[in-house]
This record gives sequence, C-alpha cells and structure tokens, in this order.
Amino acid sequence: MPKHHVTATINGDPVEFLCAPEQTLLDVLRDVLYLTGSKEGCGSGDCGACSVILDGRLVCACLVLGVEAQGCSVETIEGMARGDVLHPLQRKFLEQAALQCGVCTPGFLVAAKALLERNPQPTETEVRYWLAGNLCRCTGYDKIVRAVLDAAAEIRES
Amino acid sequence: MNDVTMKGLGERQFNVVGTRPLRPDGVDKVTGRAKFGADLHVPNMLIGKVLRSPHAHARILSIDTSKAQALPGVKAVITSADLCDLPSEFIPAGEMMVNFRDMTRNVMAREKALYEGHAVAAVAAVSEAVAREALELIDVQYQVLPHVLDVAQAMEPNAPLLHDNMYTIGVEPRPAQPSNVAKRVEFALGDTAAGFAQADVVIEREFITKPVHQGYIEPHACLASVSEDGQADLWCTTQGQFIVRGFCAKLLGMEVAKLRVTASEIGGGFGGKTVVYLEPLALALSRKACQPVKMVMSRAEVFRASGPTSGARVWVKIGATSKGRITAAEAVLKYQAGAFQGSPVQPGCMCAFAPYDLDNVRVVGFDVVVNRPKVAAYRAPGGPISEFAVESVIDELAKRLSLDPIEFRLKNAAKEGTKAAYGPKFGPIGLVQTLEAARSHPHYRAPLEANQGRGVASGFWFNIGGETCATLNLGEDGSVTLVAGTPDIGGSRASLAMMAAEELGIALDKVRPVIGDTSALGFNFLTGGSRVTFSSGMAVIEAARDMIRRLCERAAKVWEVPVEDVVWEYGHACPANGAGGERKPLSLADIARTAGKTGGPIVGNAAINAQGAGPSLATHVVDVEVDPETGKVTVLRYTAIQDAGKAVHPSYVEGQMQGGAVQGIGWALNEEYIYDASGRLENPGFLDYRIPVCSDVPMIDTVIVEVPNPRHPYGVRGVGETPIVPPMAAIANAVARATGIRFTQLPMSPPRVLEAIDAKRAALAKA
Amino acid sequence: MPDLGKPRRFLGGLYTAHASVGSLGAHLVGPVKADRGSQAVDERRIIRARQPQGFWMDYRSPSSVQEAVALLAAHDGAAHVLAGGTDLLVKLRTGFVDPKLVVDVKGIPRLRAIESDARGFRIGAAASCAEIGEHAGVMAAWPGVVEALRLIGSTQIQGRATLGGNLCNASPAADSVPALIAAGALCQIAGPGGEREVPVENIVSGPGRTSLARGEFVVGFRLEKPRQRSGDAYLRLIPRTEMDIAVVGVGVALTLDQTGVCTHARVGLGAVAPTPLLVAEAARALIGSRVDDKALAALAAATSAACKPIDDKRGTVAYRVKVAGVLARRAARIARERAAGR
Amino acid sequence: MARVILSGTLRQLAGGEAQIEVEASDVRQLLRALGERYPALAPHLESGYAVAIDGEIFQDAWFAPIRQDSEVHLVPAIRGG
Repeated sequence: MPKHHVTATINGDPVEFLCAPEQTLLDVLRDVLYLTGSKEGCGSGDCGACSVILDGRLVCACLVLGVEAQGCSVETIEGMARGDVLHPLQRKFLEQAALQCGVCTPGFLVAAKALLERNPQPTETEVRYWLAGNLCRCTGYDKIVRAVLDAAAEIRES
Repeated sequence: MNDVTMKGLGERQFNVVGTRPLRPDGVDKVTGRAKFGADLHVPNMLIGKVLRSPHAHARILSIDTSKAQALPGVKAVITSADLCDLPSEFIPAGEMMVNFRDMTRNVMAREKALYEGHAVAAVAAVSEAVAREALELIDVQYQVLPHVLDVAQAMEPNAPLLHDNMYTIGVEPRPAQPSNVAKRVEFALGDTAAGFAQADVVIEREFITKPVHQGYIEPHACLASVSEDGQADLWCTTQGQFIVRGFCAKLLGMEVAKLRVTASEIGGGFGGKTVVYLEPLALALSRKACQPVKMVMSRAEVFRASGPTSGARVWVKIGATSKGRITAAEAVLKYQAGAFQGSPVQPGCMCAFAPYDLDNVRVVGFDVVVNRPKVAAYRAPGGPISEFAVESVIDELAKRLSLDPIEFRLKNAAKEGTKAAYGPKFGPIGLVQTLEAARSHPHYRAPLEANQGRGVASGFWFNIGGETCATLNLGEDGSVTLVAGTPDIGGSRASLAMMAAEELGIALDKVRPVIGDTSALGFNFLTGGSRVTFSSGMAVIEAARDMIRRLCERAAKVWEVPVEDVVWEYGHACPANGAGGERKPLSLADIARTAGKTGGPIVGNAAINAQGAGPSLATHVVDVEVDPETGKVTVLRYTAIQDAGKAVHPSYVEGQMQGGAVQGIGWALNEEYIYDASGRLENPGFLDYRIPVCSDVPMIDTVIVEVPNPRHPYGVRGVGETPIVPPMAAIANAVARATGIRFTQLPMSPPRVLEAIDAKRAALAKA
Repeated sequence: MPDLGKPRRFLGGLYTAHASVGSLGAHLVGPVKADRGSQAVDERRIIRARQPQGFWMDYRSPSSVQEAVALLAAHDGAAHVLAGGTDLLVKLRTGFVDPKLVVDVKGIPRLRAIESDARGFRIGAAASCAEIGEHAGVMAAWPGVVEALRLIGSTQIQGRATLGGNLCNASPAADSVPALIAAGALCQIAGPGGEREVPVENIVSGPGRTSLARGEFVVGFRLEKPRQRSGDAYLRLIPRTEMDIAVVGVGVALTLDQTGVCTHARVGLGAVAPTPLLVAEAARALIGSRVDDKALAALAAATSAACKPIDDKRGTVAYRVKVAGVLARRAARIARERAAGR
Repeated sequence: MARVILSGTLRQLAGGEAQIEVEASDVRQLLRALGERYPALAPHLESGYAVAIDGEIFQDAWFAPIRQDSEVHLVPAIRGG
C-alpha cells in the first residue's frame, strides 16, 4: 500500500508530507516534520499533551490520522509565538510559574489558546473544565489556572 | 492566597534570593523548543521495542529469537544473555540500596518472569513497525507459576515463593526457610507497655493502601549510541545522569568513563526516574547493531513495568492521657516491594511518628516481595503510607479526647531538641510554626455546611544532601556560565542561578545555568530526596566563593597590591578599607578583560558531599463534601503550610506544595493499581488510573513558613517531598468528620465510601 | 506443550467500553474489542500488530453515501468506518482491529450537517460533539442530549467525537446513547439495500456488537421537535469530574400537561447492562404523576430494578444498581424543571 | 568516650547492646571500632547507615568530627525520591 501524499497548512505555512495510512498526525508532526513540541503522554487521548488546533478545533493529534490532515490547517505550539513576541498565555505561564517539568505545557498552552479564542472571559470553573483533558502532575493546576485567567484579562484589556 | 511568613529568619538580607524572577529555561518550555527524552532524532537511528511477560509469575524455559533475527529490517535482538549477571551487592540509589543482581534481572528477566510486563527480550529495527513485528516472532516458552499480589498472603508460610534464596534479614537466628519477607526492621524507644499502661485512651487500627504510580506525564525514553570501539553516548530522561551512567556501566560491563550520559529535559519523575529500565537495553542493542537505538515506553508499559510505590498494610496503636499527652505508640508496617526486595519500609518506619515528641515508641517493618513491578521511589518514599495511618489515629484520638486536632498535635509536637523516634535529636524544625499558622489561617475558622467536613494532618520528611559538584565559568565579557549536575525537574536552574547571582553580587541575567552531562562535572548524586536546592545550592555558593577568591587575586595583581587589600563587594573587587588608594572597583567584566594577562581563565569550582540537610514539616487543612447518595468526595478548599527553611524562589516552593497536595488528593480518592485474578494489571492507562484532573481540585492555598536550616548558608531546606505526606490523612480526617465514618483503606473511591455510608445507615436502622 | 506465552487478547471488564467515538462500526462483529477503557490490552498483546508501514491498511475518504456503501460492500467486513476516530485510532494502536480499509465518512457533506425544520432536527452521524453542542437550536430543544455529548471525553475528544461513533462503538457506557434513547431519537442507516430508520435503542445488540447488517452504516439521527412543556436531562456518575467512563448514566425526557402532570416520559440507562437500555417501567413510574417525591421514589426503584450490571474496575454491581436509581431521580427533577420552564 | 546508641536491627547484631562507649574522634574511627568490637555489625556499617552526631545526620562522611561527649546514633541512610 503506497504512502499517501498529504498537503496541509501547519502554523500558517504550506507543508507536504508522505505518511502511511495508520500514522497519526502526532507521528507525522514529531517523526516526519520534527515538530516535537507536541508530546505523546498516552497515545489514547487521555492526557492532552499532544493538543493541536485542527481547522479551528482543539483535538489530540494522537487521535487523528496524518491523512485526515489533507487540506486542513494545523496549529501547534511551535506556531504560538509571533517571531520573538510570546503569546500572552506563554508570557503569563512564565510569570506565574505555571510550569515545573514543562512536558504538559505545550498542550496546556494550545488548549488554553483555543479556549480564549472562544470565550475571552472564562470563569475559573470554565477554565478548569475546558482543561480537564490536559493532565499535569507537577503543579496541582493552581498556577496554570491563574495564568490562563490572567492572560484572558490582559487580552481583553489590550 | 499565597503568603510568606518569616519566622526567625537569619540576619542576612538577600537581594536575589526570595524574589520571583522568570526561570531561565522557561521560554524553551513554553515554545515547544525544550528537548525531552523522546524528542531527539539522529541519523541512522533504529527503534527499539521490548517483549514483556504476559504472566505474573513464570519460569522462562526457553527463548527462541531466530525468526525475529531473520526478519528484514531487524538489526539486533537481545535477551538477558546480553547483559552481565552480577553478584548480590547493595549500593545506594534513589530511594535506598539497590542490588545489581536484582537490577540486571529487573531490566531483563533471567530465570523467571516475576510480574506481568517484566521484560524478557528486546529488538532494534529500522522502524517501529518492523520492531513490533519482530517481537511477535520471538518464541518464549514459559512454565506458568502460581503468583501472589497481596502482602499478607505473600507472608504466609505456603505462599508462592518469588526467590528461593531469600532468607529474611534482621531476624535472629536466621530463618531456616526462605520466604518472601526480605527484611525485618525495628525502631524502638522507651517502654511502650509501660506507656500504654499510663494511657486513658488507646486507639488501634489497621490501614490498607494500594500501590500508586508517580504518574509523570513523560514516559521513559532514551537514545543510545555505542560505537565500534566501545565508546558510548546515552541521552535519556532521568533524575540522575550520573546514576544512570553507573548502573548502565555495571550492567553492560563498561568502564564508566567510556559512557557519557546526557540528561534530557525531564517530564516529571517524582522518584520514578531514579532507576534504569530502557537505558541498558538500548545500549546493549546499540552495541550489537552498531547504530543509534531509540526506545520509548508506551503509557501501558510505564504502568506495567516501571516502579510504583508500595501498597501496604499498616497497623497503628497510640495511647494518650485524658490531658492529651501521648504516652506510647506502636506500629507494624508491611510494605510491598514488588518483584525484588527494597520497599521504602525503613524510611516508612522512621517517619511514622517523627512529627511527635514521644518517650515510648516501637515500630516494626517488613519488606515483602510480591508479583508486581519492583517499586521505585515516589516522593518521600514510605512516609505517606505510615503517616497516613498515624495521622488518622491521631485525629481519632483528638476527637475521642474532645481536643481540637491542632491543639492535640501542638501538645505533642516535635521541636528543636526533641529526640526523634528513630534516635537522634532534631535541630531547629518548623512543625509548631506550621500548626500555629494553620490554626490562625482564616480557612481553619471558615463555616461548613451539611455533609462537609474539615480535616487536618501534619507530615514529615528527612531531606538529604549528598555528593554534588558545580562549576562557574567566567566569560570574556564578565558573564557567568553555571554548570550543575542535577537534572532540573521543577525550576532548579532558576534557584541555582539566583544563589550564584546572590553570592557573586551580580544581576541574575548575567548567569546562564545549564545542566551538564556526565563528562562536564564530577559525580553528582541524583535529583531526589529534595536535595537539589539544598545540595547543588550549597555547591553553587561554594563555587561562587571559590571564584570570588580568584577574582580578588586577579584584582590584586592588576592593582599590584597584596590580595589582603582586596575585598569583594556588590559584584566588584574593591580596595579593602582604604588600602590600595583611590582605585576604581573592578567588575567581573573588568577582571575578565585582563584574565589572560593575569593568569588565564577564571573559574569557580565546588565538589562536596553536602551534609546537614534539614527536615521539612508541613500541616495541611482540607474541606471536603461527601455526597451521601453516591459516596463521591469533593475537595472544596485546601491549604498547605510548610517550613521551607528559606524559600529561594517562593513561586516554585509553592508549586511543590501545590503539586504534592494534588498528588495526595489522587492517592486519597481514586488512584490504585487494579489487578485481575491472573495477576494482570487492568488499568494501565490514564483513563482508569485516575490522577486528578484540573476540574477535580480547587486552588491550593499555600503558606510558606521559614525556620532557617543552620547548616545551609542561606537557611535552605528541601521542600519537594513533604507536601505529599499529609494529604491522605487530612482528607480521611475530613471525610470522617463529614460522615462520622473512619476510612482505613485507600483510595476512598465512591463505591467504597457509599458502601460504608449504607452500612452505617443499616446499623443505625437496626438500633 | 507449555504455554508459549504468545500474546493473547483479553477483555477488561466484560461491559467496559467507551465513552467516546470512532468507528461507526459497520462491522464490529465478535467480542467487544478495544476501548479506551480496556487499554489493559496494549502493544505487547498485539497479534501481528502493525505490519511494516504502508503494507496493510488503506484509507479512503468518499464524498457520497453511495460511494461509502460501495467501498464497505466491496471489502466485505474488512473495512472500518472512520468518523471521529477517538475509539478507532486507539483500537488500531492497540491492535484490536486490523482493517484492510478505513473509510473516512467526514468528507460526506450530509454526514457533517446539522439541519432543523418544523419536525425537528437531523444531525449527521459524523458531526462532532463540539459542533452539535454549539448548535443553538439543538441546545434549546434537547439540553439533556447536549449535556450528554458534552460529557464524552475531554474538550479535545469532543472536537472529534461523533454521535454515530458513540452509538456504533456499541459500548454499554456510551454517554450520548441513554440521552438519545430518552429523547426518542431515530437512527438513519444507509446500506446496499437503501436507507432505513431505526430507534436508537435497537442498534446496540451487545458489548461491541450492533444490529447493523453487512455494508450498512449510520448516516444520521433524527430528533423530533420537543412537545410543549417537555424537558430532558442526562446525569452520569464517574469517580472524577471529567475524563472517566460512566459507571452509571441515566437520561430522562418527560412532558407535562398544563396542570404539571407528566403525560409522556422515556428513561434511558447506560453502563448497567450489556447494552444501553430503554426502561419502560421507569417511565411508567412518572407518567400520570406530578413527578413528586413519591413518583421519583418509584422511578428510582424501577430504574434500579432494570439494572443487570457486573463488578468491574469501575464499579460494583451493588453500587451501580443503587446509584442508577439516585441519578434517575436527580435527572427527572432537572427534566421536570426544564419542562415546567416552557 | 562518645556514647553510641544502637536501635532495632543493629542492636540485635550487637548482641542486644543499646548503648556503647567508643573512643573515636571521627566517624571512620568510630565505625572501625564498632566493627572490631561487633564483627556482625561490620558489613552493615559499610553501607546503608548514616551517623547522627549530636542530632545532625552525616551520610558517607568518614571525617565528620566526634567530640568526647558526643551522642552518636546509627540510623539507616535516607535517599528519597
């Protein structure tokens, strides 16, 4: 069975790649395109470390086939900062010490970005439930939630 | 609400220490640039995979790898025959002594597979797909043996025997028969019989806890490259690159100097990455294939084949007078070690009553092997289990005596000069301060509603020091590179750079901290035991003082004055009290500029064995609500209070307290290993091994108490482990007050809680 | 001959299965296979898991129902329908399924559409739960159905998961199914013999098994416009607040008359039997009542009586039986408030 | 003479002695003296035990000083996670 030729837009750039039908989008990002910012924590959609935005929807890249990305737009953590300007969420995560080991951080940032694009003024509860699919074992979530609420406030003001 | 209350802080005024700067490795971690264990790709790289035992206990009759070897694309296949068999020899690691005879058998089963998931063979192939295919072609013949999972059953005389050469250590005379009990330990103080005789109230209970996993989000991963001449490089996610080097060199029969280990960024460890699993296999495969080999565990492999912490049975008996003074305390701890000896029962025994000032104590512990993965360290190894039991009984005693649980603890709290139950006297410790801070915290007075309860518990952990190196290199422009040898698992590059800047008197952004590989520094013990900010911090401060000494020498040469006439102030070499005339102070940049002419490059080094780690004590307060119809427990409010000695970067100290508290909430309410009748793990994934999610928990308020550790130049204590000690008892105590039911088994999952509530209802109905 | 230690498949709890969605499961035959709940089965147990890449499974993305039917028919059971993929990809990874062909139906416009008319709503089988949850009309008419699909997995899962997959994965614990059953949803099925409509409760025939014939697949669902003074609700019990598989799930839909008497009710029950259940006895306990405490008690008893659960890693028989009644009572109260509100 | 206090397992190995007087000015001398007096103890003293001198714990520190009136406890070495 030949590999499929897939054309997609990744972080705004046109990208072409070959992938086997059973390769996941996460396999493709990490092992074909070397975009290793998306992490594999479980491979079953339970940890959110591979969160990416696919055509405007937050998804787990481990639960999407590479071939399904044909013609789609994919946003990953690598595309979050604009040049040397960090996204407000990235800056707030740093200021609030919202990461310890940092392996879940890309997934949280991508998921939080998707939230704020839909809901610029989330309550603490809305943030917690939206991020329930992103596991963090280091922080106890406290500083992550604070950073997201902070970033939301800053984005609203600007 | 996070506040820092200073208690008896030393006179030293800090400029950098105690502030909250951005961590130096932060940008890489919010942009996806940081390279973790599985993020490295190199040319000509093979993928390695492990074949694992489907049986909990089986003799390996034969392994035929010929079909796998023959599969196109397969470059190497290994079994235990490719690793050194080693004699029984205990050496320190992570949580306690490790035995290389056991370690080589744990990374690759030899005579027997001792747990489901136990590695029996491994392959390296051109792709993951080919490697998986090859695993299916390896023919292993097993003779399935009866297995044992429960610690009590394993201790019975006719239990299935894991190791027929295991004779219990610590029992005189030496037992005539082998057993699954590896070791018996005992700690005693005073006369408990006499103590109980003086007690007005005695409470005695048995507790059961299940094995729980550290649950780090990053699975084990490594990339090994062994060249034809035997020189090797290993990239891996670990808490200790030097420990990995030592273990792997031993298991592969290599010279330590031939193996360079680089610690990747590490995606959580909590003790679970203080041992080796894939690393020696990847090296053995690479040595055979003469190509780089990358290995990454699946999440299911992590749960099945890496070390959780012990499940246990703990019996506790405590007696107290009606006035609330504890007169005697006893405990018997039976800890699962997994397939090989080495449970954390010893520290469990030592921690059990450590928070209290007791005259009569007796603790006995048993280290018991069962057909489960060999346990690894998990945050304060052993402590949370025994202290859960003790703090539960303490709470019940307080209730029985109609005393406020904080008052009761204050009446018995250990303080400076108290003789610890395990022997020595304590130096300055902060338990009393944490209890007082808890009592005066608004949380402790907040009203509660129906079906809600408030629980309190305290916790103790020793903390350690150990062998540590650090180097500071002065750049030509006066900037400084800091090289440390302890992987940064939660912000230690920030705290170490802060201590270097503090000591040198320069701006933090002039210091670039990096974690060196094993060729960059002398030996460093691992990141564990809450030792990094203490030990590496101590080494960094010594290295800074060493560099300052050299800087002053160079300044003296520049000025052509005796070195005595130069002092280091505010990041500059200055003329000592008027001596040396009207000379302009020299900055690091000034001195660096002429370093070549005054004697060459300027470095500061420290190679120490850090002693004098100070114990850290904590008190946690939690409110829960219990749904009486479903048994579901909800954590409503949580406050963690802990003595940090000196919080170098308070945000990351709070982070340790918050993270430990939430791990404890998971341990208390939902986390457990569930095995089926055949000894196979039923929940090896994050779907059914239920660690807390964001919506499960409230904000975790923190109060940092600072009782300086006199043995650290800045008063630092370790803080990382203690936070996981109090939560289980604090929550059980809260549930007890909400329901009137004392839960002695973890986790307090909805079915278990509802069953107890219904049983109580039925009993009341009868009466 | 001693046990060769060949990797073997085995099931987690017999009824364990899974809350999110993937294969529309046209040919899920045989015992229940992968589910995110029984990851107990992992790489180690895979029989010829992944052949060298590119040698086994093909992927096609048809643009019409006819094309899809033809592809499925041509592969005679060796093809799997891919919708959200949140189950199917896990099954592929863990080797529970090894199809020759995966047919991605998301490229068929009709399967992604959410349409409403005077009669009610038509929801494409491959519309994502997130899309459905954002549809104001569906949200207003069937809040219980929406709250059910908003419980499926995480935000990320809901970005992919579909009603068709959640149904055809044929898990007893699927969150959306009891709510759809309570709502009286009809399932639209296309196949070689044309299209047919079947009540949702008639689709799942056992753990991992559906009543769909070879070559058939689910193309959509029909939900009636609710009658006046109607309301529905779905509640489930899980150990955490999110991310777990339902230990018990209950959907209740009811209609009141002007005087507040219940004239119509349906109760759907999940995770307490080999299939999701429509519990007529439970509905009868409500009909003719004012949904008062007495009726709610009868509802709880009837609901518990209908349970035929097992003990597994997620709950005990006794726990499931008791909590089913509790949740039924709580869900009926919410449905009553919603009904009274319009 | 420093007072050395043994507990639990070590006490058993030292024939039940709870307290021993030892002439030693540092940890190495102390361990040597103990090993000579109680051969059963020797192997255990080599690794796995830390020495608490007047309350302060030393691990693997041969040359930590011991005063004439010091109270010394042998406690299991702690590693931690």
